[in-house]
Amino acid sequence: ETITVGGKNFTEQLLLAEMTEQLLAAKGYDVDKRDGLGSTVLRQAQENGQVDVYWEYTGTSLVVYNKVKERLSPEETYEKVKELDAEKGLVWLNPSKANNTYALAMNRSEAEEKGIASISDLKAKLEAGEELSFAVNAEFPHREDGLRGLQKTYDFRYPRSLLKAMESGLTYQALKENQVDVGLVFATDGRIAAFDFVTLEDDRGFFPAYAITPVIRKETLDANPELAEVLNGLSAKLDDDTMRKLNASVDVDKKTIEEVAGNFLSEQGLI
Amino acid sequence: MITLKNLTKIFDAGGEPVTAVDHVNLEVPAGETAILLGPSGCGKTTTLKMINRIIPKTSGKILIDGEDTDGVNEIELRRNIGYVIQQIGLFPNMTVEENIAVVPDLLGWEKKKSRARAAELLEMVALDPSIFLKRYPKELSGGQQQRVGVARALAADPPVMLMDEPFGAIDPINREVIQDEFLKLQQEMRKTIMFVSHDIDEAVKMGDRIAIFRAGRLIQYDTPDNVLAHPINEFIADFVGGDRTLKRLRLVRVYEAMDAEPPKIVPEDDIRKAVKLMEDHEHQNAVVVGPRGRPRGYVHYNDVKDASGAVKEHWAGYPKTVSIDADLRTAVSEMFTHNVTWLACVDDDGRFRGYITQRQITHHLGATYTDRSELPDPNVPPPGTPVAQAEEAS
Amino acid sequence: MITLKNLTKIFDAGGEPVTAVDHVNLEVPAGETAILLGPSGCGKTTTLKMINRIIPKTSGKILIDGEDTDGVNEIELRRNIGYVIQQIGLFPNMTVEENIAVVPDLLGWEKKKSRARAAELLEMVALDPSIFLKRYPKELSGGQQQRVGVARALAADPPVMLMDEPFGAIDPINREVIQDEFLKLQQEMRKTIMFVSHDIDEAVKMGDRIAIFRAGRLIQYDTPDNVLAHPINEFIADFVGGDRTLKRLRLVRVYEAMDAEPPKIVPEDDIRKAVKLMEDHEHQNAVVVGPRGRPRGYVHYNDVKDASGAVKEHWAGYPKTVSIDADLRTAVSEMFTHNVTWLACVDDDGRFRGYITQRQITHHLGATYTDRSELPDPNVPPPGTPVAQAEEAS
Amino acid sequence: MAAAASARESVGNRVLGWIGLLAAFGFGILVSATGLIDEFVYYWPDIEYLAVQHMRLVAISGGLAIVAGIAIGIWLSRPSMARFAETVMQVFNIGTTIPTLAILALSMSLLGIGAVPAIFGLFIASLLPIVRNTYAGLKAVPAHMKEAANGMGMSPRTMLLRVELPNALYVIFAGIRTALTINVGTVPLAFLIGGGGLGELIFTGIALNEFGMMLAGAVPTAALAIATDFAIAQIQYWAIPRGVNPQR
Amino acid sequence: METIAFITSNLGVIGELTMEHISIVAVAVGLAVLTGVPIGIAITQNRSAADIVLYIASIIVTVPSIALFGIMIPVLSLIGHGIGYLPAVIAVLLYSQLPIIRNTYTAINNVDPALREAARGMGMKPVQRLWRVEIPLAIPVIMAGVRTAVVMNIGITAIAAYIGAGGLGTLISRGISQTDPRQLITGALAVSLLAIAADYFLYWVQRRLTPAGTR
Ligand SMILES: Nc1ncnc2c1ncn2[C@@H]1O[C@H](COP(=O)(O)OP(=O)(O)OP(=O)(O)O)[C@@H](O)[C@H]1O
Ligand SMILES: Nc1ncnc2c1ncn2[C@@H]1O[C@H](COP(=O)(O)OP(=O)(O)OP(=O)(O)O)[C@@H](O)[C@H]1O
Ligand SMILES: C[N+](C)(C)CC(=O)O
Ligand SMILES: [Mg+2]
Ligand SMILES: [Mg+2]
Repeated sequence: ETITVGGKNFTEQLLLAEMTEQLLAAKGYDVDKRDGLGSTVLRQAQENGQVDVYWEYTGTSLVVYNKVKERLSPEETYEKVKELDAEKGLVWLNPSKANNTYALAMNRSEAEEKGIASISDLKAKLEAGEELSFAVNAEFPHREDGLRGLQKTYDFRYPRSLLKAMESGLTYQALKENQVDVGLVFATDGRIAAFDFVTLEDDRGFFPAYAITPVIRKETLDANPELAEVLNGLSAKLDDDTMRKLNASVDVDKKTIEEVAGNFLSEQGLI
Repeated sequence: MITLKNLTKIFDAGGEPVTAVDHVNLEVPAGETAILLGPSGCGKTTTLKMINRIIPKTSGKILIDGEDTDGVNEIELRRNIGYVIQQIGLFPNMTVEENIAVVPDLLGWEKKKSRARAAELLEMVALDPSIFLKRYPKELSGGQQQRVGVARALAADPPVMLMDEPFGAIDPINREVIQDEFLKLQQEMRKTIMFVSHDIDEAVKMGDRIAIFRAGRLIQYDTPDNVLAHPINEFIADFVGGDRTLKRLRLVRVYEAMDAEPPKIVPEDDIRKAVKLMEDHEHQNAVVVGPRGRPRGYVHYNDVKDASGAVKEHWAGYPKTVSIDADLRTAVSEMFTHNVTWLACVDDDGRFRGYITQRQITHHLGATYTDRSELPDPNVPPPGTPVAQAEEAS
Repeated sequence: MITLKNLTKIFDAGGEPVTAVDHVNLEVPAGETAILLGPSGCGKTTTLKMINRIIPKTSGKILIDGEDTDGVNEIELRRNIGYVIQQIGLFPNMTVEENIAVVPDLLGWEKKKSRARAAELLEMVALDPSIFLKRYPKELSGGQQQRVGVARALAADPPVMLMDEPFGAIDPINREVIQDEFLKLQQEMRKTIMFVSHDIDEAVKMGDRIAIFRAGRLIQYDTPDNVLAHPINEFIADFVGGDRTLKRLRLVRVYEAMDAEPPKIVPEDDIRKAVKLMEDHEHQNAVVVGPRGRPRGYVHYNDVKDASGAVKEHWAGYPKTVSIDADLRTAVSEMFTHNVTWLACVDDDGRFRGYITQRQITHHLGATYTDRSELPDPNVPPPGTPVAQAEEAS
Repeated sequence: MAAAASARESVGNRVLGWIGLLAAFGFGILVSATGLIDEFVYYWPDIEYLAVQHMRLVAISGGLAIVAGIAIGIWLSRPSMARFAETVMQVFNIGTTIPTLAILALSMSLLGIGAVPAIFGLFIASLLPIVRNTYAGLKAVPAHMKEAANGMGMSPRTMLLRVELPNALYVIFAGIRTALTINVGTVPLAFLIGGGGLGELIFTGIALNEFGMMLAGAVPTAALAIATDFAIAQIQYWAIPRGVNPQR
Repeated sequence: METIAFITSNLGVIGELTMEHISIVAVAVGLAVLTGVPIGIAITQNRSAADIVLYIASIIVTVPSIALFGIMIPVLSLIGHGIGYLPAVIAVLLYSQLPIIRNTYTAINNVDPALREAARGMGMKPVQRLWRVEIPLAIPVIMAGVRTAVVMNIGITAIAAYIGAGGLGTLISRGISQTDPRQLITGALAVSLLAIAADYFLYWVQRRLTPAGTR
């Protein structure tokens, strides 16, 4: 019986998928990896059995898949999605301490020069007619926990012509090279610090909590109950700093995903 | 034997009927070659292709050796008919050997037998098997390809052959050569052949009979000589050409028209004997031969009729000669070239074998004409007139 | 006038020199047509192309109307030379009109003038401008394309024309037609033409002179009749063919060889007058003409030499006739056809104009031969021998 | 013959017309049944905005490729280039086997992200077929035709403009058609390197598993490709003289 | 330089991805030959069928590859294979149809009518004609179609990385998202080399399959 591990299309997810693969392989499982996918495709694939396990973010499931509109605390969020997804045959294992939330970032110098520190500041500038272009990934503009919700919460409209969509990893480069003024970043990405970005404060508390959590199909878990312990073991080792460092090893230090994943697992004594 | 009875083909060209072949009746006796001749679009190819059912006929009957081919399975029929198409149509993916062996293979011959047959046929069309068997068509010249095409059609030794302008793609010089070769071949094979051509010279040369078509109708079907000598109407006369009589000359060899027992004397003979011989034969000249029978000179009647002594005292010069195998056209050309009215005919060894005059040639041709002309030509002296008088008579 | 002086071309074929044209000297007088003839690869095309510098010469001189063309700008030179290439080479992207007008356009003619010229030329090559001007080459048959190619070369009325097998691509029947048309055209145009052919019949028909090449050398340059009558060596003799004398017959019209003042009598004449006339003319026959000069019958010398009374009592029949414009080949063919040795020659109106015999034809041809042969042929009676005796002499 | 062929062709066209109609009809049912029309309406502003971007990418990269491709093709076909031309064409032929994603990726590694590397990548991808066809088309002009032109005293320039190019035009157009159709279909990949275009909707649609959004990108892209092909085919049909146009 | 170092230290991964890539293309084009060639031959019998089939096949190739993958996901999800290997194979299979069908059709149709007539005239049955004459002569052109399909689809398979099918596209997509020129260039080079190598290999096969007489 093969365990299919999924992963989304950005560094952290590729790392997590790789770690999971190596971990499970070390435990003697046959592992198949399907990564590089978009969020919803991956989730759908899991729901209909094409993927057994992958690492999902609590907020993403809450807002995007379960379409919950309420504001909830991180714990509530976890409980809520665990409950809702159980109905779909998905089991949320233990959440890690890492919270990979969306953030809007700017080059430090430009942010200071323009005096933008929060999303509200940004909104004001835009409404004052300043043309601040914004690099986003494919998903963000169309997600309820992305630009759609953000615009509702802050009550503004980002002009279409200022939105530059691209592959998720490219926003960092675009911002670094000053091809845009604002970039969409993920909080645990190593490049925020490395490239000296500042993230804008979410002063209206729009973004939900995004705790990284292994999610597994109930069927798979029932067949391999010991998987819970294995994955929870890895989950326990993850927090914001660890994730940032791991991501940075790949994106900044240009180590390969396989190498970084393998090193981490062995350093932590997991394999 | 191929028999066509009221054979008709009406094509449907975009709704309009086109009568390509119109009630054609024709019989090719076994072992003979019939040439289908006529202007472009007159229905020659269509007639041919109806015989092996590449084109289905509209009406009429086609019989081979008396059997109605309608009753024969199409594939069966075609395997018994050799077919040489105008464009040669060798399969470029097969060697010469494979090309020739295609039909034997289809017939399920043993490989060994069909290969041996291929080599034999190649030899037959004068191509060295050791050189050509393994070649591909593109490695052959046009003329060589053509010969392989003929060999292929002959492979299963079909009694009947259909050939659509088989030598059309070859330049005039090589064409002659290949025609000659094929004639020799046919002399041995004695296939029943239907052969499309648009070239009157080729038709005259290759055919036992010529069928001339016009707009789908068979206008005249006759021997080459009769077609040339007695075209049944203006169309045929025009088609065979203004110089059709000169064309007829091609049909006759010198040995057929010459006087084969001419007066023959040796230098030591008495001249009176020579004069006597000339008078007996009604010849104006007597050829003097050497010890091996080769012409060495001649004496002219008028010069010696009153002379005496040995022949060698009266030689008038070396006679002009022509090969007995040459055609009459060459003989006539030689006469004009040398401004003479007679030639000594010699065989391959140069021996004197006969005596031919312009007059004999004219008579030979005239013999056929007079058979059919209603009235005797007043211009022609009655047969049996003595030579001297006849000469004067014109 | 085109003059070639020691013209030589040496190609560099992969390091090895190939002498394609070897010290050729040749002059084409203004208004005449010279045919370059010879086996494949003998250098005909190369010679032609050096004249308009499509191929640069290696050495030698080319003069046009006496002027060395080396001094002339290449583009200039070519615009003054009409060039018809073997493959026709019409531009498929242009209409017939545009094709013909290309050179006038290049020369900067007014549009109106060049278009008018195109129409005029099309008419000249017997194509209806209203039908063909706006067509594209692919919408024309091969023969029509060929004519447009010729028209195009003529467009700017260049004094000199180079034509490389211009009728090579056309089937034999249409070829004759186009050759005849072109001959007519040339009779009016009087261009200086150099014309490549590989067909001896075409050369004889189209050329004022024939240049026969072999392996880059000019072997013989002479009139068609001389080339046929006096090939200077075996190669030429073989090349022009075994029946070259019959070919020569094509070159001569009946009116050139006939006796143009024959004995002419009317039915009412006394037969003695007729006999006298025949004797004076040394003819065996006298043609009897009707009131409008048309031949109505003839009398034969032997039949009437002792007769008396009016001519009309002695008619021997209706004479066989031939048109005075026919060529001698047709005359000979007619003689063979009707088994006669003489023909009455008539003009377009059917009037009796001359008298021609086999003997005259032979003599006509022989006259050229004897000029050059070293010794008199013993077979030929000395000139001046009376007819009766001469007839007997052979 | 010609009449028969064209009759057959028009039958063929009619058949194709019917199929097109049926396909459109079937698609219409599918679309309305799945509520896709609403989706299209919903995404219309995006479609409009991105389609313009898309077409701009095609127009700039394609336009440059046409100009440069024909120029290079002509240059390679000149007799003075004969010695190198075949080698250069070999390299170009190898070039055409390089996947467009790879070309875009390499172009990004050279020029960074955004529209510029996208245009450059698309330009390179479109250039090759155009050069190849221009070169092949010019080389295929029969030697005897050029000889005829030479023989009547045309200058090389005149010959190129009046004889060679007109006769190569059909083949050149075929190259342009291939190149631009591929170009239109490749532009979606430009999204990956931040180049914009309808790929944004396609990739997002896939990532978020929103079929409607994906189609909102894919259908206009396919339509643009077909329209481009059709437009060039029309130009090809009407702009090329009948004498050298095998379709007329 | 960095790229070379990257390549040498990751040969294993690159090799694995290459094999994934090849297996998608090989299986899909293999299936495409098995379907496309018979279709191509069949439609030579009927002109309007040919028009329809070729029209559909050419419509398929105008669909941008990434969109075709996108369409495949929901459809194949119904049988539980919306992502990964299967949609990649099917997309490649579909894209391969046009070059293979079109070339087969053209090649069979372009067999010199004189050869067909010669074959008929000597009494070959239609099937014999097909096997002995038409197919042998059509092989080079059919193979050229296969070559086109393979080369084109090696490129398209690279895009399949975006639906989790793996292959060398993975390197390109990671290279892009991690702005890592080493992976980017490695991926691009590997895919290009694979395409060129496949092209040469198939050219060799094509030459081998071409009857000597038509070479
Ligand atoms: N498939 C066809 N449909 C309609 N008409 C046809 C067809 N095939 C031949 N024809 C017509 O039938 C007539 C006879 O054609 P056929 O090919 O038998 O002529 P041919 O004597 O062989 O001429 P050629 O010497 O040019 O080969 C022609 O008028 C031709 O146009
Ligand atoms: N470009 C060339 N390089 C080398 N040799 C050449 C070249 N062109 C012609 N030749 C050689 O020069 C010779 C004369 O060629 P040319 O074309 O003049 O012959 P031709 O008399 O016109 O023959 P054909 O009747 O076959 O047209 C031939 O031996 C030919 O092979
Ligand atoms: C990493 N985020 C939570 C920002 C986005 C995602 O759900 O993939
Ligand atoms: Mg025919
Ligand atoms: Mg030549």
